[in-house]
Amino acid sequence: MIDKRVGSVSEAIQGITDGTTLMVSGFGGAGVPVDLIKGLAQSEVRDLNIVINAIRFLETYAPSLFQDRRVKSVVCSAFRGRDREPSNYERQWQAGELAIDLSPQGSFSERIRAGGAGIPAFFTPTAAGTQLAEGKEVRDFEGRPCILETAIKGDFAFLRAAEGDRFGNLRFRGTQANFGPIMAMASKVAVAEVASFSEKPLEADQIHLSGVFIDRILVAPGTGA
Amino acid sequence: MIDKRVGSVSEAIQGITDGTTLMVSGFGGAGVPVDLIKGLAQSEVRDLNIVINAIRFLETYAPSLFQDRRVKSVVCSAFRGRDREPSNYERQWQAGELAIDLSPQGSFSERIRAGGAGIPAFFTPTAAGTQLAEGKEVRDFEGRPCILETAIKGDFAFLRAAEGDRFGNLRFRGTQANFGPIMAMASKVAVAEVASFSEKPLEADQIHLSGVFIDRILVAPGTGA
Amino acid sequence: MFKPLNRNQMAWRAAQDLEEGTVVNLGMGMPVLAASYAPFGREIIFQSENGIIGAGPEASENERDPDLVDASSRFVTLAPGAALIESAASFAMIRGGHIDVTMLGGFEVASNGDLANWDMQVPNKGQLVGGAMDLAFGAGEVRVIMQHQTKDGSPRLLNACRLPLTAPRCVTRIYTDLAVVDVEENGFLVREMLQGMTQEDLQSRTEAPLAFARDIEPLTPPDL
Amino acid sequence: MFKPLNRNQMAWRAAQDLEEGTVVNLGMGMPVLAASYAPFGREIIFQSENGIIGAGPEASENERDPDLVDASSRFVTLAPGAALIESAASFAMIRGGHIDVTMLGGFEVASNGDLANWDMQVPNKGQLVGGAMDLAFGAGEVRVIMQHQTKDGSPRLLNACRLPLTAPRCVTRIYTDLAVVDVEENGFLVREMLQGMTQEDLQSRTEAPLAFARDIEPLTPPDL
Repeated sequence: MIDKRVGSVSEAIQGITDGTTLMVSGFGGAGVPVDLIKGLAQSEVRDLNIVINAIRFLETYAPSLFQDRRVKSVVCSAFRGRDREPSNYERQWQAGELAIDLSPQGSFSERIRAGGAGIPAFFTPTAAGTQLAEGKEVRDFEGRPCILETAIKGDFAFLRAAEGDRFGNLRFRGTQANFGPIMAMASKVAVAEVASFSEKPLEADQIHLSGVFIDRILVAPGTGA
Repeated sequence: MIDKRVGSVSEAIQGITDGTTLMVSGFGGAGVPVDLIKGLAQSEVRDLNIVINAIRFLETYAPSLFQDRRVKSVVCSAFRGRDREPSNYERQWQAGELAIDLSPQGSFSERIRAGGAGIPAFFTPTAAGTQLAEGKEVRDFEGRPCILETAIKGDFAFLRAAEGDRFGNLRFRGTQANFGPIMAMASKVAVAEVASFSEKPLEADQIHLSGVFIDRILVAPGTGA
Repeated sequence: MFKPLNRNQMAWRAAQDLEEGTVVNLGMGMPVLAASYAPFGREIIFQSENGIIGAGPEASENERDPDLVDASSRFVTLAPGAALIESAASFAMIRGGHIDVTMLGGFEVASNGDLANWDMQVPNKGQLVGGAMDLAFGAGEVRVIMQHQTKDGSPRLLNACRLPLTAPRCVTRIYTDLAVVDVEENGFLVREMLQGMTQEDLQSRTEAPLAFARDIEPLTPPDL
Repeated sequence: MFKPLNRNQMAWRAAQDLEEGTVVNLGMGMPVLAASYAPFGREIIFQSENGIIGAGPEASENERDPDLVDASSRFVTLAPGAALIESAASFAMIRGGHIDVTMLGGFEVASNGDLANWDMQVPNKGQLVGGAMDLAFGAGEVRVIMQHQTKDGSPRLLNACRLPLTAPRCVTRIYTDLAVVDVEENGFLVREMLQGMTQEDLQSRTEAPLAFARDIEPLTPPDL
């Protein structure tokens, strides 16, 4: 019988090694896989490539990742630190120790979707003619310059949902979904932490993301953001 | 107050003129906007460009469109007639009177999604090296040949759902959704026929397609396929 | 003498132009304030790019739900008929032209409609683009709410942007603390201006040349 | 002498190879029959490209719901834990590599794994590609169920396909009415063969050269 539950955070993050590309969902505190992020911080993996909309909240929950220089590169739409003083990751970026691929949030999302949908690259007008288009192929469509953006894929994805079942099916509350579904689809191993586990399979009209995209379910009731 | 209901089929299809590009949803009888298709057949518009997965069911509900040579071109994944004898549209295609753009169903879907999502073109491996890639740009990604597919947009879209509200929000049953959401997004005017109308706005967890993508709602309870 | 609008008044003025039934995305800061000042009874659908179509007012203390936030990370409510979507669908909506109007903050707007609102080039600080470019490129109309001048008195309505662009030729209207300015084919056209202010007063605070509408109106917000 | 498998038996044989927990898409005809013959109690997730993840058995007369059909346009049921999606999401799943195995009908398979299964080039008839190419290009594994020969006795396991390709080098295994044949680096390798049949019998019905596994097994389906 299919049952994707794992019993512990360490089991949930098993297989993440030095050099892993990890996608992390969450926006404004909603859908943030806090337990998984904290578990990652407690591991000793290094040279991580992180795909995350805003680096800031990774530092909030896992400051040691940057203190100990364990992140090698980040793809994101925001890497400005919260404070006036530069954060650890801003310092590392300035020192050339941390590579940043900054994408408009829509290109970021669409690149991840493309990664999960078998689309290696697509054209978009967004960012054409701006600094963020530098070095990118440009082509006109319907008289409008567009740039070629490439897919992003991950080895692992972390996301959070309100409820899950043994198939890995997920139900999100409010704005929890955000980058979770596309990151799960774009990654080889998708790990979802859920506030509650349903012993009965979720009904079709409750499922926001099918369990076929989820490999592990961690029940983490109280600690989620 | 927003209220997208229209009172009749003729009001629902108002604005469709000679040369209109019309997208029609439906698969295997589910989500087929039968009343709208029949209404279209009763109008006198010509030179239609139709975007539909399988031409066959358009002919089933609106044979006059082909009898009277009112369709100029079709984008589809299937244009084989049901019977051994060639259908009207097969004859017209052979005579060069009907232009056919045949796409794999996934490319068809993704091209329509692209049309609604502001993506003018994308690369895909599907069909590379086959007859359906002829004349298309080829480029290798990760060592795999991919072809460039372009977006499809429509002037109008027809789709069917189980329930709608005054905002145009839709709830689908079973496999009714199929091409409806992407066609609604890819078209300037999206018309949904619904089996029932909810006087109260649908709840967020009942909505499969937001009403922002729907322009008109036609209540057509009993006649849907 | 004249009294510049405060932030609430600027948001109020911008909100008056939002029409019944339109789909609107509001950027952080003053733009998001505008939602509170939309004329009573007018149904406007506020999209928030983290996944809300139909955001309602900010949540009161006891309505707060940590799982329901808007793109400004505020706890919000849902308006009747609201839908919830994931990020790729949300940006497909934005980039596919399904937002009628976006109102964004701005650092600089050029007289050809170029917008700079994402990178202030603060030394030693990282960048944050978020959804600004997607909105500026994808929305049907881009309106900007910003102070007419910087804190140190430099103009923000320029002949050409100095900061990195968000998108070229996208802005249609600017709401400042002094005026309402449209971006027309030939450059800036002042539609409304504070009472007590002269055309020279406004031009002296603006780098690019200003034209003034024949039917120019006084900018008279309520006390807010 | 030997007795070729009937359609049910071919579907049965193919079904035996579907593993617990895998995600499987079944093409029209014999492939979709296979769902009925999966070993009892094995949880297999059947995807149907019109929008079902987790299709259950075909609906009985009084279970029929006109709004719930599979990609073969059959009235179906939902398995526990099933989800429903729209077409772009369904093909994103297929093309993104989230189908472990697809079983498709075939007209021809070449010894390099090329598949032709969409265009028989019938004069005066239109074409139908449907989801075949997306599945053949996108699925983790492509298995084909087809008669070993055409009705007029021509071979279908060929040196090179004559009909238009569905996808190049995609097929890993073929279930025919006579044998189970893998597509290996060097060409066809027969894994199972009808009892009473000789290697020469099978080769004479096959255009491309066949290799035979050392541990070749008899192909012995139940009566169905």
